[in-house]
Amino acid sequence: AAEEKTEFKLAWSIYVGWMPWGYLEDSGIMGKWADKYGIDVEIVQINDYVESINQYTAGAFDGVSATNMDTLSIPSGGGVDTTALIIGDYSNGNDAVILKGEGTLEDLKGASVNLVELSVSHYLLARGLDTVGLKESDLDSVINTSDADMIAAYATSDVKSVVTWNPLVSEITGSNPDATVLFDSSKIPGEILDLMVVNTETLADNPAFGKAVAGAWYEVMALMAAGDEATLTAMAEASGTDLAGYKAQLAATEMFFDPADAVAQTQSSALPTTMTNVAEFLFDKGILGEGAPSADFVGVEYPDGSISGDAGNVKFRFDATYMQMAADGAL
Amino acid sequence: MRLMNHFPGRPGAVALAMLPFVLVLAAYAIGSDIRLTANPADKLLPAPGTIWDTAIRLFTEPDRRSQEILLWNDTFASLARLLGGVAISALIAMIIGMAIGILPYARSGLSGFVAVLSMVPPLALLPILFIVFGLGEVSKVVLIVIGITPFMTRDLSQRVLDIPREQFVKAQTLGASTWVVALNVVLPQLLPRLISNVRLSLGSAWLFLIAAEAVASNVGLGYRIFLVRRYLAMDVILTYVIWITLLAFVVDWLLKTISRKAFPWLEAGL
Amino acid sequence: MRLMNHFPGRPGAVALAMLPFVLVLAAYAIGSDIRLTANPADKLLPAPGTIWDTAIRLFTEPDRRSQEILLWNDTFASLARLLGGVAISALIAMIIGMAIGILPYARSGLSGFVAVLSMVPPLALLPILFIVFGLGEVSKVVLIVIGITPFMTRDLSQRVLDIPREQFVKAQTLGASTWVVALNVVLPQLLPRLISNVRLSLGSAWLFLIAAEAVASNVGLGYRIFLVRRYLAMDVILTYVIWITLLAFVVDWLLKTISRKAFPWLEAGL
Amino acid sequence: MSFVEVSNVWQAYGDRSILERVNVAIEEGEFISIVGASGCGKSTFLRMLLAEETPTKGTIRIDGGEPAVEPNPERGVVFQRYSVFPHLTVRENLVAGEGFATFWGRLFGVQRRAAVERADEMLERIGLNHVADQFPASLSGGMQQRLAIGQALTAKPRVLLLDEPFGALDPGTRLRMHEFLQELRAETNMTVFMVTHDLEEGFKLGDRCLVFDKPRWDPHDPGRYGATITYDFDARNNGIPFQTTKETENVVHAATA
Amino acid sequence: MSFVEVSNVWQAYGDRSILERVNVAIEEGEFISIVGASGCGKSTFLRMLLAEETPTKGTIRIDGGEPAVEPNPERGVVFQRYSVFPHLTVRENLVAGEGFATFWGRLFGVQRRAAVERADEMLERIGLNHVADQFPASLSGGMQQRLAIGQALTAKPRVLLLDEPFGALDPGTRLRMHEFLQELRAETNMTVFMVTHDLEEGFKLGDRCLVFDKPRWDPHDPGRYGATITYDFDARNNGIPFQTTKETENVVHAATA
Ligand SMILES: Nc1ncnc2c1ncn2[C@@H]1O[C@H](COP(=O)(O)OP(=O)(O)OP(=O)(O)O)[C@@H](O)[C@H]1O
Ligand SMILES: Nc1ncnc2c1ncn2[C@@H]1O[C@H](COP(=O)(O)OP(=O)(O)OP(=O)(O)O)[C@@H](O)[C@H]1O
Ligand SMILES: [Mg+2]
Ligand SMILES: [Mg+2]
Repeated sequence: AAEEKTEFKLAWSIYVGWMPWGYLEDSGIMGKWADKYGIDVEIVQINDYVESINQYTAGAFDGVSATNMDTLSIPSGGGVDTTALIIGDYSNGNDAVILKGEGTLEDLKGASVNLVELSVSHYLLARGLDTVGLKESDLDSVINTSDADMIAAYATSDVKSVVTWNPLVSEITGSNPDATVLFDSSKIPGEILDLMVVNTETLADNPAFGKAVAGAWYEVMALMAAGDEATLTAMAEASGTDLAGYKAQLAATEMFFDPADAVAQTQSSALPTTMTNVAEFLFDKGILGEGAPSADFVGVEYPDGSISGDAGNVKFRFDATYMQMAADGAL
Repeated sequence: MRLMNHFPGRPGAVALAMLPFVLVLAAYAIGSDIRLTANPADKLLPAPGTIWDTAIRLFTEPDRRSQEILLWNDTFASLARLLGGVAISALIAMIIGMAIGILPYARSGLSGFVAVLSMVPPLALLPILFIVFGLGEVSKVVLIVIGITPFMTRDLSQRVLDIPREQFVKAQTLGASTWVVALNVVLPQLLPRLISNVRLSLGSAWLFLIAAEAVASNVGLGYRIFLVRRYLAMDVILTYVIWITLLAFVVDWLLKTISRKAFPWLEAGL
Repeated sequence: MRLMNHFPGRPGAVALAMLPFVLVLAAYAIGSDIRLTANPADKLLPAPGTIWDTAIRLFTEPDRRSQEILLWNDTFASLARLLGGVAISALIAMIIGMAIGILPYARSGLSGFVAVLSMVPPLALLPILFIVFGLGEVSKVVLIVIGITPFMTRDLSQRVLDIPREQFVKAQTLGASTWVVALNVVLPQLLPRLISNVRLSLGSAWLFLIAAEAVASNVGLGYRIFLVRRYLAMDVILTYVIWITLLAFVVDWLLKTISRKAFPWLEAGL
Repeated sequence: MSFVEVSNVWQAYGDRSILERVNVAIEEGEFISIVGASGCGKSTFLRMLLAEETPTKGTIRIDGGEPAVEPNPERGVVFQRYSVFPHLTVRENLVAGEGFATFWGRLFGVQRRAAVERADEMLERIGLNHVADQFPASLSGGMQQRLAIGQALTAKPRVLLLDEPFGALDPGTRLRMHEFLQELRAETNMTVFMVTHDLEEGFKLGDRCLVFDKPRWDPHDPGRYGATITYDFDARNNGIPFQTTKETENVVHAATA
Repeated sequence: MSFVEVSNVWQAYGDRSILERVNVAIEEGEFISIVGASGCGKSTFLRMLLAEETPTKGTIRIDGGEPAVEPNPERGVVFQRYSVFPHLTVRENLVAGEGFATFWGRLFGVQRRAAVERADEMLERIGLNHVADQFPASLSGGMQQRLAIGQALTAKPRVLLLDEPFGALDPGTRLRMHEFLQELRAETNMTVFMVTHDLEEGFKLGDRCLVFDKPRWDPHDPGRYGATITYDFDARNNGIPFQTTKETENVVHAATA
């Protein structure tokens, strides 16, 4: 139902790797690039991450910041053909399994864990348990806990371990000396990808949209890579922390400042394996919908044209075109 | 004839009563159809048939992992919390309300405080609740209690003050102590008010329950709705919404019936 | 003398009224002190002095980024949404309530529907609301409207039915049309009910507002609480909670005063 | 043809018969008292005269017109309570009486000023000019009923219907209301129907006194048969004197406390 | 010393004086009617007799005892309305009358059975045995007041206080209530105080009739002076006959509608 148009809307929510989106809008960099291509791009902040993806899925936005996992489950699982326009970073310690006191992953056996169920935290936990040969059913239970209340939850005596993401991780480890990180996303590099995904048809009909967004994004990436204080401070404050705090979070984030790195990640041969893992996890949790006959019910296409999952139902595409253009300086 | 003097006949009245429900259903069906035509995998407005299938599945098929029917587990967990919270609130409101209504000292000391308390937004205090009451069942029940008790107390104390003073004087001339007045004059007359009060508060109680379950839980109707929101399973959400509506309706109806049966003296007037 | 016949003197009554507030404050101060002694960096129960400093800062110091005082921005944004939502609800409830109360056809058609609607948990419908009404101001106002209108409508239609039928007949014998009855008999008598009704509903309206602001917003009291909840900035949260309580109290008091001033005939009886 | 013609009127709610075969003809200007046991259907009869209800059988015509289907300004009414509008001052209640027949339900400009003047005259007549700006709730019961009657008269009804208008008043006030009503009658010569519980009052004020009672009685099913007019007394000073009718009290079993 | 001694009683609310210098002595078994203009302080006087309020000055003693500080079983009371408990059946209302003085407020076992028996006797006496199991709301006003009086008597009070007990009843019922009260009096010879709006009623039932009025009047500040007993009539059949006291009506300006 997409056609050529000139006005586009992107949604984003607060997360260390997505703060540049807010800065793009505030600083006018997005506007500059949009003008260059004769279009208009509005970037809207939404508090509730899940709600922002839902909104995108329902068609209220042309693109949204999301992880590879949530993209697969919500828009792609919901039949909205979605393309990863930009791979911004992967979590490299930003997500962590935290235990109160000393211990190892094995100690989680028979324990209950607080996390945002069905989120990347849940996935991280599953991957962590894998490494020590445990399954989720070996736990006592997982308790769905709102990320907004995770810090308060950690402070209660009921809670023994949590899985969460930054800035909550640094908040917890920072103010609780006895907190032990059992497992974090640096152990599964490249599996939790933070993307900007857009509607495939919209992108196909409006290449200018892709170019403008990619151009603007990598201009800010360059500023960040150069350690531009003003830029970083603005992002830090917008995320409710200070420069030092934001830098600490960035340290646990593998930002692809250089578009070439992002292209490399997109073309990485590990990506299909990751996506298959993710799809299996989602299917196991029933997230792909009851109509999903198997874990590979949604097809995922990669830059080289290969497909994992159902080739007849490709709804998620990794496309390096625009990142490549940025890398080539062709924007 | 004036519009106000036109009465629908018996079948007309029934048809009219159904009409808005039919309209809403039709509007939904059309909206759903439009979206599904555009994108057959659309999750936002599933077809009524899909919802029906989902509902059947939710009510009858056990979960793969736990071999239990989640909907029933959720229902029992939520109802237990709801009724527990409401019962505790009712008890507290009853006692404080009676104290405020009967004892001038309690009135001076508590009525202002309760009025202020009833203005505090309880949701904002959740973090403190967690720390004090933990993340378990207690904090959910406590959120309900904190959420509805001040309002109930205010209302019940007003109801006590509405009891004609003549009855208090009469009871005293019959030798009743303060305690006997509370037990034999105020309490029985307050019970029907308590029930209508509970009926009024149940809406808020559901709200607080859903809010509490959304924050930290692993079973419950509110928990499930917020969980499946993560993948926009609107068929599940709508089934749960309709189910909650039905439960709320039944609870309300039960309370109304109890009130009518238990307090014949209220209706004896006409 | 019976306890119920003991009245506190004037100064005693004032002291008693202050007592529970003082006790809560003291309990908080002690709890805070214990936690801070154990861990000086504890954020959960900041010292009263810290809260005071934070409050002063929030009320007076502009945000560095926007050069605006966020608390006031939040307050104006939230109040605008709240009052907008409540005003729209009141209008709808008034019109439908009057229709149900006056017209037998509307009564047959709508009263069941409204009763069912009032049982639907609006929080569970949030995702749909946001899709249909977008993420702007509209959806927040709509959540309030959906949340409180059915209840208000039910109550107001009951109030219309409580108006003695005699007045309707009398008006007709004076030549009044249905429209004139609605405008000149029912409406003026319903207005004071509407105000007490709004006062009752404001608590829920705040709840829905805070819930809506938590999901999608970038300004507002509920948004700010939600935002800082992630960092457990209890000094900010508590300041906002107290501020909301105060606002709620003032709004309630204003409505009460308006009602008393505007409807002298209600009090003329005594 | 008589002014008010009640011909073969029946009224039943569900399968409970309340009134049956009620026939009566009333001349213009007559004052009709209606008495009868509690629950026998007096108010029901009045409601049918008012056209608030339509009879299940039979017709009621005023001045030979078509049977009315709803209350209209032809018929004024005063109930035991709630007959005035609590949200309007005493004067406004009277002005409203005229204004309600217009589209907006209120008068403006010249019309309004004229109505206020007429209202002030009426206030004088019903002795309420000193409380013109008070609200009904601050008036005594007797004053409220005087206002209700005055208000009913502003619409110039052809018949005035009173349902126990003085039932809630204390005896002294009641007596003064009798005087008031008799004075008003002397001035206007209205056709009046008045339901009362008080036989004495009925005979004192009425020209004719209709007694409602059940002529038939099924002990197994009390709701089976309805009441009708069993006696129709001439109650004028020069008719059957009051004393001799006292013995009907047993027939009527009226006024059971 | 008299049975009830009211000596130099004053009552004021804020700086509004309601009653002043009230002195009266009543013998055991007397029936005292109290009349006076609306708002003159009749109910206030009764409330002080009841010890619901204490006078700002002066004392009220019964049988030479200490002035009471709160209502107690020595004083029975019946108000115009709300004097019975709506949530108890007629019989339970009477049984409660005895039970309230116990710790739990209700009787058990033998005691209860005895109380029920006495209640049934009382029901017989007040003519309510046929509605023993109904709730007060389904009773007529007259029946409710009979119940209220019966209930007040179960506690065997030394004085019975009635505040316009028949004010809300219609005239027929009122007459029957007069008979009922007179019969009861004949049986028990209670000391009774009855406030009434109705002068006729006061003189009919009372042995003595106290008239409350303001002896002093400050036109600039109507609340300045309070009322007191301005007349104390002997109202017995063999005292001042009713007719000759009619002229006091102007003095009392009672019963202004
Ligand atoms: N709308 C109605 N539906 C069903 N029954 C009714 C209705 N209106 C009145 N009744 C019944 O009809 C009978 C007559 O009622 P009505 O009010 O006419 O009596 P009444 O003679 O005026 O009595 P009262 O002296 O108590 O006013 C009563 O038994 C009453 O219960
Ligand atoms: N608790 C009170 N506080 C202040 N004023 C009061 C109080 N109780 C009564 N009054 C005032 O005292 C005056 C006397 O009241 P009271 O009820 O004794 O009059 P009353 O003679 O019984 O009148 P009525 O015939 O209307 O019953 C009235 O003006 C009343 O407003
Ligand atoms: Mg009647
Ligand atoms: Mg009085």
